[in-house]
Amino acid sequence: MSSQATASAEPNYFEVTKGFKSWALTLDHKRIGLMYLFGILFSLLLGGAFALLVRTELMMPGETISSADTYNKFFTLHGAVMIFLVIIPGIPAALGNIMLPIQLGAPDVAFPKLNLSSFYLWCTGAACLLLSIVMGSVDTGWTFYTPYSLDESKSGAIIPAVFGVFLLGFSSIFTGLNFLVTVHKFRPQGMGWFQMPLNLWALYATALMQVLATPVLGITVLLLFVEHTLHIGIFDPTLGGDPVLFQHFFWFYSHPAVYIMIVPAMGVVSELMTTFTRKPIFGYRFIAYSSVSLALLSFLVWGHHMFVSGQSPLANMVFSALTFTVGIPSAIKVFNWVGTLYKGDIRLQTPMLYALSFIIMFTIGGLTGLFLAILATDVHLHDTYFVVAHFHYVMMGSALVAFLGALHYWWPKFTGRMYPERLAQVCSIGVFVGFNLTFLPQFVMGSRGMPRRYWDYDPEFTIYHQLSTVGAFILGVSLFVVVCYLMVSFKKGRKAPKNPWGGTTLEWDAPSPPTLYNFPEPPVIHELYDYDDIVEDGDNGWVRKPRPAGAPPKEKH
Amino acid sequence: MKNRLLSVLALVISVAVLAGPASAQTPAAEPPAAAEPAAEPKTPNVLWLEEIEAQPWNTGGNFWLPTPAAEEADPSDFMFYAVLGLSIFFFTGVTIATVYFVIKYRARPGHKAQPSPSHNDTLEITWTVIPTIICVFLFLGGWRGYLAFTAERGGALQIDVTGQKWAWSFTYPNGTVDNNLHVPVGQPVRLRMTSTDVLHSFYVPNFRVKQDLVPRRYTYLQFTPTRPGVYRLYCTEYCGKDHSMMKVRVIVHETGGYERYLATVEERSATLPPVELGKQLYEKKGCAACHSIDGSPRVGPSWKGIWGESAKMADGSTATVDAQYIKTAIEEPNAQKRAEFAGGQMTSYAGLLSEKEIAGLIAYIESLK
Amino acid sequence: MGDSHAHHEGGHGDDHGHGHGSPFIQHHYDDAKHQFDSGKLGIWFFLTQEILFFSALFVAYILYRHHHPEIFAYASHYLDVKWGAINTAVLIVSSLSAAWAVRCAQLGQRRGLIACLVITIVCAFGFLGIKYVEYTHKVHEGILFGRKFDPCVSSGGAQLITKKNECHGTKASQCVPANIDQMPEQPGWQVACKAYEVTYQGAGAARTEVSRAELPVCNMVSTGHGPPRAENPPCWEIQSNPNVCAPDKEGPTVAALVHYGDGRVRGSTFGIDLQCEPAPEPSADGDPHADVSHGPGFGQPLVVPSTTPSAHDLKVQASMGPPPEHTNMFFSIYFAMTGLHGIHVLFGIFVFIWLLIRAIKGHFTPDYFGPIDYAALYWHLVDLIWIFLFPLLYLIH
Amino acid sequence: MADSHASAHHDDHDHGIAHTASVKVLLGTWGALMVLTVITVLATKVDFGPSLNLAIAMAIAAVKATLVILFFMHLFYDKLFHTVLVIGGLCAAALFVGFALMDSGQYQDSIRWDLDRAVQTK
Repeated sequence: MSSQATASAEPNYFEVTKGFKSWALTLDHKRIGLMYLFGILFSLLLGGAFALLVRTELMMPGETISSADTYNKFFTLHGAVMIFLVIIPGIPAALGNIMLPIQLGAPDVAFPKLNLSSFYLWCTGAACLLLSIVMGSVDTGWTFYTPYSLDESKSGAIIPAVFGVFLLGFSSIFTGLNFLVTVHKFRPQGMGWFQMPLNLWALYATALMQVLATPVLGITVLLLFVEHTLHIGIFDPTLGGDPVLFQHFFWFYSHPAVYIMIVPAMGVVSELMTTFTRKPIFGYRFIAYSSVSLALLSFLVWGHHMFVSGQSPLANMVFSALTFTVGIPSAIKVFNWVGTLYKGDIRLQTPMLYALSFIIMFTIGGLTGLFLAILATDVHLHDTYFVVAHFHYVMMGSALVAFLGALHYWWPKFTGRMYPERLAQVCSIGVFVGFNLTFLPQFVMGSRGMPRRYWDYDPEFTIYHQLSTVGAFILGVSLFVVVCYLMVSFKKGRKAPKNPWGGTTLEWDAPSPPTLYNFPEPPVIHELYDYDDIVEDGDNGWVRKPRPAGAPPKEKH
Repeated sequence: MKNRLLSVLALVISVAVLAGPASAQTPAAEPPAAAEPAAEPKTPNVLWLEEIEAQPWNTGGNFWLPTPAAEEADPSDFMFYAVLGLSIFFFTGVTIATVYFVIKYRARPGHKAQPSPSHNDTLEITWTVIPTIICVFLFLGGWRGYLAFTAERGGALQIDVTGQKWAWSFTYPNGTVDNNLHVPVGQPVRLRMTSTDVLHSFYVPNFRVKQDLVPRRYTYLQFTPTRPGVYRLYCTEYCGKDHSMMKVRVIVHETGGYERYLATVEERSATLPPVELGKQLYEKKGCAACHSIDGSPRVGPSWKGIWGESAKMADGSTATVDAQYIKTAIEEPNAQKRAEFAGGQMTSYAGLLSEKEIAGLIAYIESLK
Repeated sequence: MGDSHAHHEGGHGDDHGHGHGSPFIQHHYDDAKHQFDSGKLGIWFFLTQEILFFSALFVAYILYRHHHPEIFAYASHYLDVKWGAINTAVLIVSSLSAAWAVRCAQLGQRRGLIACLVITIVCAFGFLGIKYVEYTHKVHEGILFGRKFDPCVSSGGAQLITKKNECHGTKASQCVPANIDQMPEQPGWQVACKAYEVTYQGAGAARTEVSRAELPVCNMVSTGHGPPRAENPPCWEIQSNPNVCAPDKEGPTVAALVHYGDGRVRGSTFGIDLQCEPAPEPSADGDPHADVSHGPGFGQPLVVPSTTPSAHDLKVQASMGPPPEHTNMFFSIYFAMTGLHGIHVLFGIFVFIWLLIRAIKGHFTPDYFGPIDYAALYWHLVDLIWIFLFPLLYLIH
Repeated sequence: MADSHASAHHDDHDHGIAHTASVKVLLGTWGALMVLTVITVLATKVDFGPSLNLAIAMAIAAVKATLVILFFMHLFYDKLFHTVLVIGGLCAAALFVGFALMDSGQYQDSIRWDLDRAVQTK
């Protein structure tokens, strides 16, 4: 086809320029996204290493490998690295950055310089966060609750850490802002809001939350920063400040942050479900609306993190009631995904395996969230392992698994290489088994009363902890293998065809890897999720059948 | 190959379902009280402190929840089992549908995606409305249970609770201070709680109650114990190094036992020699978290051989460890810190210890020289 | 939404800038309007983000003012309405010049644009200069945030004894300690305390941190009628106060009067480390202590009415007493809000200087003036925030 | 598209890319802002009671803010979506304040820390 001829004529974005400077100062969204991706994968291994240290320490009651102090630093670093460096930027900043303009058929994001500067903000923030490890490590938990985090003897580590979080926050805001404007202003003619792939809807909703919620994190950690440097006292009870106010500030951001993690994951899963069932997503509009409504509702529910913090009963009641509302769009999405499977032509390639794991684990994560939204049961379960298991199901079992699915799905597109399919399938099952083995026992020990962030525990919980640790190692090994084979395939993988999965969105019309401005010639906008014209063509992947001349244009849904 | 993968996936899913919530369904269906193990400890009749310390706590309960031991457990457990049932129902539904569709519509030679509607408003509205209705009921149920926690109860026994790194102190109406919580069965108890340093949280799994302790605030917690026995009491708000050691016992006494306990404590502390009293306080008041008695340094100096030493202070002066110094160190711990422990932070025990108790501690430290 | 943009793939490297009026139209935009609209949408999203960024401080402000109206009423007297109002005017002028700069840029008036930008920058510097004057004054007087709040004067201007007694022209050196034992009998006033050292617990933020300051005591001269007069003002006169110096009370409190050189006398109560004797019956010309408005307690101002005081007088007198507990909170919020706002002003200055340089180079044309418009929008937001900060901080009644 | 109300203003004109503010509107807005600043200072000199004084000051500030937004920031002539953004941001902020206030009754710093503890254990 002519497009292939053009693709070979124009160099792809790896080849167009060379050298360190061409990467360090690049304005190309794909290169920036790729640099993010490597940073995030590195952080993932780092955060995973801390997780394994935590789990190893908990193998036995009492001291196993580390003292209580060191253990506290492990779980703090695990949380901070995983949340601020891996999951929040994971899908939007890395994969979103690469795929959003291509899915829009645009040459780049709206503000390429801002994009590069937000990458460097991320790097600086990450460096500050890592600097705090050298400076003695933070042991406050990733939540930095006052007044514990006001302890001056720990200022040396807390100051770089909160400063790092501040920078990471602004990196996230700028990425979000960029995406919002790109979606608004760079949709090509013929792509209305309801012709956008669901991934873009999800990224749009995510960006909305990033722009509206993250500034509050910025000011909160800034205040924590001045508490340490200037002793300003807004959160310090000895100076008349209110430590619970910190929790309000913190959760005003950090609850939407949970949705910043999960909503893009939902977008990715929607794409995977339709591509690998070879049929349009069931209930497109409901999914699109539920992404946006999740984004808006996420601002109304932060108080459910504070049911036992001394919050007023009135606030507890209101927040509990509002919390249930987020369950509804989530439930809609799950039902729609399952509905998409119906009468499909389901291909169990690696991305789809991750998508199916996502559905199951997100269902568990969502349903266990109900226990925590109900006042009477949350009082019992709050700050126990039940909560730990619940949010790992959502953040890791769902968000990170979707990230892996997306990574495998688009890997051939932006690297131009295939990963080893069989190994990847085995690993995805390893992730699923390891993950569930790690966290299912935690529900039980949580509801039986095992508090979280405990270095030592009662012997009755030993068996659960041991199961959990074994699961964590299965999970850790699987993830490590994933990162390894991806790195190898980056250089040595089989050359990828233009459309290896038969996707219908615009990125599959771009060459693999894409050229500097993504499309050598303007892409044609096709009906969204229309699989009729796409056929399998051996090693060339999937190709678009030319429409017979004079055929009537397809009706849009 | 695809078939093999499918069967693996199906197996994994079904194992997950069986090992997880499904296997729990049986105990969940039983009345919670029936799942008690036979070895549940009896309430102590004689209430010597040492014996209480030695009592094992109740580890009974069913697969999901520990033995309920307060009135508050009823609404909480009811909601727990209700949501558990609901969750298992929905989870099973979603999983079975997923697995069934994956098997039935898997790609294989000759199989194609069949035409099916891209949306179905009736169906979608139905599965929007049903969860909404369920959520309304869940909220109302949870709220009712919560109201039961917070409603003021007449005739409550008020106990003051102070949390500090990393010990609890419970002050009974007669002024007795203990580090374990003793309550009578069947009487409402109202805790007035506060913290002297960072956030802590009071949690008794068997009572299903939890409340944070906030410095410079009073928070309140009520419960009515229904089952005599010994239960664990955790701190569940992360508070630093020994967070996981901030774990004591709640003793629910049978009728009359609580009064006997208070009388015994009073009598014993009246007759206890000061050194013994000091030793007990050392163990009870959380001193041991920071001060050893074997010479090894912890957060603070070891008490062994400290008596009569003259030590260098953080501000450069020198002070002799004598009765006056110890008293000051207890009441204003950071006024005169030893140079080598300048980084340690101790909270003041002023007002938490009586003069007699301070004298006991002084005598105990003197006895360790 | 109707803003979906007709967009086609044009311009890949080689035809960079082709067909655009200005060399600053980036190649991934269709045309000048596309670039301008994208930038404008971006800056509006950024401003929305700014609203949320400041909102947390407003939450803190509202909550603490709700809890402690007395602190806010007292502490705002420390702020000079004059400077606040001037700064408001300065910012409004700069806002006008920024808006005008946009107009000039749109119409291609280069000189006008440069003039407007210069005015904006000058006003911004003026604003920061005035803030510098205000901040410097507060630093000198110890009117700071959090733990550093240790003011030398009350918000009404009365001198205070500070925890660390580090104020400039410290009062201690100006006073002559007197032996109170040798004081003559005074009609209507009873001097009954016998030491020179008091424990001051008024201004400090932390109740647990009690520091001692030497109390300079006045040499009192009997006038035969009415209260005695201080020989060497300004200085402190210790008064026993039957309301707060009861023998059965722990930590006795003592009333103290400050005599100023200009004849003003203001009262305060302080905790004191000494024995108090019960005061005699008040004399016929009225017991000044009966008017202790807030009951006994540390750090409460003692109102000494001369005649029947008006509500306004009482307020002024209240502001003469030591600050209420946790007045530091007001200044924590004050410095956080104005500091963050000041950082925004500073950032705005950098941006406008950059724009000025570009304007001088003639970069801006009626086709390409986006940066001026975006910077102006940002600058208006900074102005807007100040419009709220001014009444909220300076104009508390 | 309800983007522009510019046609109603005889003196204002669109210059192709965006609306250009007229000198009259700029100076008028500026004058109104200055007058309102004077009024807000004067209003505090009169004692209407603390809450009314606060309300007056806030109302004036809100009017000033609206003037700045509508005319200096061109929102009056601008795209509707930008107005949506401003209002959305304000709503989010209002939500934040409102929910945080719901919890304000729990703050108790009137506790005399040291004294109270002594009382409590006596």
